[in-house]
Amino acid sequence: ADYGQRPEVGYGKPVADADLVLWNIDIHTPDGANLPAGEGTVPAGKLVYEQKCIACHGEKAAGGPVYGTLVGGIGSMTKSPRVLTPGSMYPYAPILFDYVRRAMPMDAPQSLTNDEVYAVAAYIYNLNGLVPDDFKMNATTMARIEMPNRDAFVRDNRPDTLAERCMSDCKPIGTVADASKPAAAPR
Amino acid sequence: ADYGQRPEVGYGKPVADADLVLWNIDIHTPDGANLPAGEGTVPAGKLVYEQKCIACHGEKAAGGPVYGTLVGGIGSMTKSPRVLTPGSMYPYAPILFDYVRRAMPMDAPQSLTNDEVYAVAAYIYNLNGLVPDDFKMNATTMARIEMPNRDAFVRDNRPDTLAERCMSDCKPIGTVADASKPAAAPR
Amino acid sequence: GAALAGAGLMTGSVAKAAPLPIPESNTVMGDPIPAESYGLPTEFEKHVKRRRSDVFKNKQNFSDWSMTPLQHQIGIVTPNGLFFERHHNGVAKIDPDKHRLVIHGLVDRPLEFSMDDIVRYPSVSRFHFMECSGNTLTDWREPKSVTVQQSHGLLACAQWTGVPLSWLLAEAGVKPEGKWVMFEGGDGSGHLRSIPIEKVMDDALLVYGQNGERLRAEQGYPIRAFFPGWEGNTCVKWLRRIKVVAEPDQIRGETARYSDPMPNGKWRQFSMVMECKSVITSPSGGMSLKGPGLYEVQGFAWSGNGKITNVDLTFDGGRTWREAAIEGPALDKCLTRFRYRWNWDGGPAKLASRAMDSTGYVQPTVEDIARVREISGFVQHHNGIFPWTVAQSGEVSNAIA
Amino acid sequence: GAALAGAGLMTGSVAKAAPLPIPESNTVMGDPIPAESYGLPTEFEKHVKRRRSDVFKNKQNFSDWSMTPLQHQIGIVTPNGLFFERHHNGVAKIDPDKHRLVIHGLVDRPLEFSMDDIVRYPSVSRFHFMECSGNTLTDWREPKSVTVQQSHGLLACAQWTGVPLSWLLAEAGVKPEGKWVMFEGGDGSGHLRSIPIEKVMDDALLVYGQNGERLRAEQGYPIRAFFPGWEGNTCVKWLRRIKVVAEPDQIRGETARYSDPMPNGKWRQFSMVMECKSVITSPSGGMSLKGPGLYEVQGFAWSGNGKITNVDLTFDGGRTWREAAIEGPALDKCLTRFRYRWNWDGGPAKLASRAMDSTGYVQPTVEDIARVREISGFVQHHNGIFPWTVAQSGEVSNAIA
Ligand code: HEC
Ligand code: HEC
Ligand SMILES: [Ca+2]
Ligand SMILES: [Ca+2]
Ligand SMILES: [Ca+2]
Ligand SMILES: [Ca+2]
Ligand SMILES: [Ca+2]
Ligand SMILES: [Ca+2]
Ligand SMILES: [Co+2]
Ligand SMILES: [Co+2]
Repeated sequence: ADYGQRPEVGYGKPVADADLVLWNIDIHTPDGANLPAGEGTVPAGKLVYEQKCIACHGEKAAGGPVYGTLVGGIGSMTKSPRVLTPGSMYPYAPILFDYVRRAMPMDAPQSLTNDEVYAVAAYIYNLNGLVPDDFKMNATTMARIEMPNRDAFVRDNRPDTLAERCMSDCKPIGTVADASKPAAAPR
Repeated sequence: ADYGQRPEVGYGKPVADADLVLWNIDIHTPDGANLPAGEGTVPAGKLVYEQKCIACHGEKAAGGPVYGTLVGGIGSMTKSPRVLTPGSMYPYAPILFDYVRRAMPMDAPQSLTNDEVYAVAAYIYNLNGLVPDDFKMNATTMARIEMPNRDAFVRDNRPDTLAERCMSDCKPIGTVADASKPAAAPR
Repeated sequence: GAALAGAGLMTGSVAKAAPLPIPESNTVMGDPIPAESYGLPTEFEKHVKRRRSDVFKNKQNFSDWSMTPLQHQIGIVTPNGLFFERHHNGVAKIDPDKHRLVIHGLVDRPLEFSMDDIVRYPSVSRFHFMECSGNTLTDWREPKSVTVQQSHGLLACAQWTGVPLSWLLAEAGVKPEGKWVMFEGGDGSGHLRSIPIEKVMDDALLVYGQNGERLRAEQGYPIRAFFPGWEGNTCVKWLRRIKVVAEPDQIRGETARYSDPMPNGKWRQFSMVMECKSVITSPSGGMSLKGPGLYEVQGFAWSGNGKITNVDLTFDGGRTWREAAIEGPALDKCLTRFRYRWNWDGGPAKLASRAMDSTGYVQPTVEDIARVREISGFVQHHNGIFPWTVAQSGEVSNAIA
Repeated sequence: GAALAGAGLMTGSVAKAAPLPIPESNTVMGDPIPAESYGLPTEFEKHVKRRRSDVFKNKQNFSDWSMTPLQHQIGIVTPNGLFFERHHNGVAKIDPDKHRLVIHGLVDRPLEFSMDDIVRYPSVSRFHFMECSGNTLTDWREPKSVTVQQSHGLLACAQWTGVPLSWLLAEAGVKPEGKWVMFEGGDGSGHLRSIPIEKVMDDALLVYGQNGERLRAEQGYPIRAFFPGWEGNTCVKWLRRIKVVAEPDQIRGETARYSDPMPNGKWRQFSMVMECKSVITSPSGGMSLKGPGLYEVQGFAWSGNGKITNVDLTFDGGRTWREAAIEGPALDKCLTRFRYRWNWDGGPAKLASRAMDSTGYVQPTVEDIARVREISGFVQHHNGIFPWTVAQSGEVSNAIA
């Protein structure tokens, strides 16, 4: 009778927002909400990068032993292959802050100071031609960077295929290439 | 449609009875059918026993480091505890041949010759008082030994309990001891 | 939301002395993925093991058993690594490419099969429990086990995959005189059981798969018999020989073993079906309740005769019973989980479950069983209602008596 | 019995040169039962392993994946040791006693839970598949994989046990503005996904149990989110933080990753549901048929939108289709096994399966998908019909093209 119903008990203990300051690190990237205080420059970011990132991502973030380039690809979204980098792909600049802070350097995630994250983000976006050499990256400036891929995202609208259950006299299984040929006349 | 139905194919390969002489070793114990040729005496069995069995089953099969007695218990079936040995428990004497041949000595099953199995069986049944000292155990004589527990077996006739699904005002969960008290008056 | 009981919600959200620290796991690399692997439980779950019989101690560990940690089992599927064992001479090791299965006896065409032959047949998969006929043997007259692993751990459940035995017997052609079928194993005990042909032709399987993979060696690799709902020892492992016979051979395992003591010195034999049974696994022996409040009582019910239709629970030693929820899928001859929300008032309680199956059979008490059988020192087919007591301290203990 | 095809039965029973020898396993002791154990597969099944992505090779093995050997899976349950992996910074190691889960954000009462708190709730167990959104990514325009493990092995199925997430969110009290819920992991990538509140309140679980035991570390021990039918990466592992929000944060994993290339440079995001899909696992790539005759074609069908109602098979590359048998239980959002008895005439054949689910959705071809999406080098949600060719030699090969 009560199977699957919520029980009339709760075992959660109250927790205060103040308890979660070290936890609550996700950035609302469209507007930069929750970006912390701090600031970083391109040259400072170059230093951070060369100390903590270059081993994996290579000289000037152009690709290293364990990961491809972090630079370029802007304008490639209508080409094949699309080249995916923070510059070309991220719709909102603060995504880079959020990701680097939580996940990079891969061998020591969450080890960078906020200033270091701002700085290395300035360096990477500068290499991508999105911010000038003298840019000062902080909570305000980061949220304002105009990202080329900003309007490229659409929400899921599947089902988008409308296959039918044909049992006999059907069109043989097609290929990706067949899809670009004109559709067969209705049968 | 055909799920779970027998397919119209078979992958078994024919095999001849002659191929199975080493495999077809089970004895039909009520009449000794399939007992092999061979023979053994009590003294020969004592030798086998002392070489290959005594380490586990002890002096005179009275119990050893890894198994209890193989001797005694006749007449104990209406007592508690019942003492279970080949002598007291087996309804048909050839059970001992079947079991020793297939499973004993535990560290080298199927290593005894048929003569050795007959002999050690003669020794064990002699210790149990079921065959005389000069008994010659073979296919014919073994099947004829009168076993005290022969008529003790009844076929499964469950369900034998008739519990009811009482939900309230029920008799509390009883014990084994309660079962020997007179049954409660019907409720 | 609705008003809630629960200590936490009574107080406001006062900040702690220091904020919650970032867990170390967020700040380091985890273990890399190896090129290939067969994963194992984490070190923090090391205590979840199948354990050798440690209440009834055998003097050697070849004809012996190990038991499933039911108190830790979640859901109805027993992980293969925790599936209980019962061997008569240890775990046989068989190369599947060399293994041969033979069907002979009262058949028109004696046949020999390789494993390749067997897996080439279409197959079926079915969820079924397996229980040893001696399960709960240590706890009949008085409590011997502490945990439900010790008392009921010769029980497990899996999805079994294989070929209906009826197909292979039909292929060999059973003669009209063939009324029983003998199954013999390739282990050092040559374990052997005879099964009535009706069961063999009904729902018996030749299984090579268990829970998504080939059988483990402990469960009879490469192949075993499986008789849904019947005692585990009938499901002969490392199966190598099937012989159709007119009547059973009455060998040791069919007379002196796997038979049940009955009144007047008698023995019930060929008692194969595992009748309807259930047990509470939480709370169960050795656990300790942490104060009054809500507890979800959980356990398993199963029947070798069909599906579980109802499970009732008592908290007062059997005077009153309340119906538990049965969690689906409730499958035929399969472990079925029951759940019941119990508000423990903090006083002493005596809990037990009682299952009913689709034949209408109701799980008996040990008293009911003792009235009709004479179980003395050789407990088989103990499907009695199994009580646990909860003391005021919260300690849960075996209350069989 | 009926007349039978099959080579064996054509000849009489002529005795062999020498009788069948007694197998060695019958003549020696097997391995004894250890005091405690967690069993493993036999050495003869060593080849059945989950394997790291070896068609698409990642340059490091921390953000990488391993794949389930579907061609060896028997039944619908994937053994935990073979359950595929996808980690973003290796396998996190978390002491359950130290682990804390927090719910905060747009809630009336931010809450903190220990594992003891979580397991104290009543729980539910459900069978569901899990599939990675990138499953089949290597095989879109042309065959890259040899085996179905390589092409479809980011797929597995388990019985999951845990607590409905809706209970805990109701306990925290979701504010009216709370429309999405963010889930964050305790691994070195801080993996994070936002989920619409409707899904969370519908059938989402907080799971700590998988296939009868606690989660493995690789699957998020001690606790993970589970969204039935949704892509694996949404089911955040090593879960430590749940934050109710008004709209998603749009972090990297919600924009630059787990989004799907669409025409005109667009990207489809928050494409969570794994639509209806199926694949033949036997015969499948790398196998070899041993001459004409009967083969049971087997495979899996599954849908993130409901139950599988039909599976059709083609043997002529899609011109004609025949309905396969669906083996029960066919559960909601669960791997479902189909079977079909195929008589191979020995000629070349092109096999594929096509599933339909309870919403009426029919699995598309890659051509159908390519008409509406622009998948280029970044394949997500490839649920296309997947053909295998059988050559006259019996060799089975990947026939995607
Ligand atoms: C030990 C290797 C390693 C180090 C050191 C490292 N990275 Fe990475 N980085 C990776 C890998 C591998 C990925 C891809 C992870 C994934 O996609 O799951 C990655 C991904 C990234 C991305 C995402 C790229 C994209 O296209 O979205 C950014 C940005 C990044 N790293 C920045 C940095 C910065 C900045 C540093 C130093 C502060 C750094 N990395 C240090 C290995 C490393
Ligand atoms: C390495 C130890 C070992 C050796 C050697 C050994 N046995 Fe046993 N024997 C056992 C064990 C253990 C059992 C109980 C097996 C079981 O019940 O599964 C047993 C059981 C038996 C039984 C069955 C008793 C009954 O009550 O049904 C007989 C008979 C027997 N052994 C005879 C022999 C003979 C004869 C030999 C020598 C030829 C022998 N054993 C050598 C260990 C041994
Ligand atoms: Ca906003
Ligand atoms: Ca007879
Ligand atoms: Ca082989
Ligand atoms: Ca029995
Ligand atoms: Ca602990
Ligand atoms: Ca997606
Ligand atoms: Co048993
Ligand atoms: Co994925």
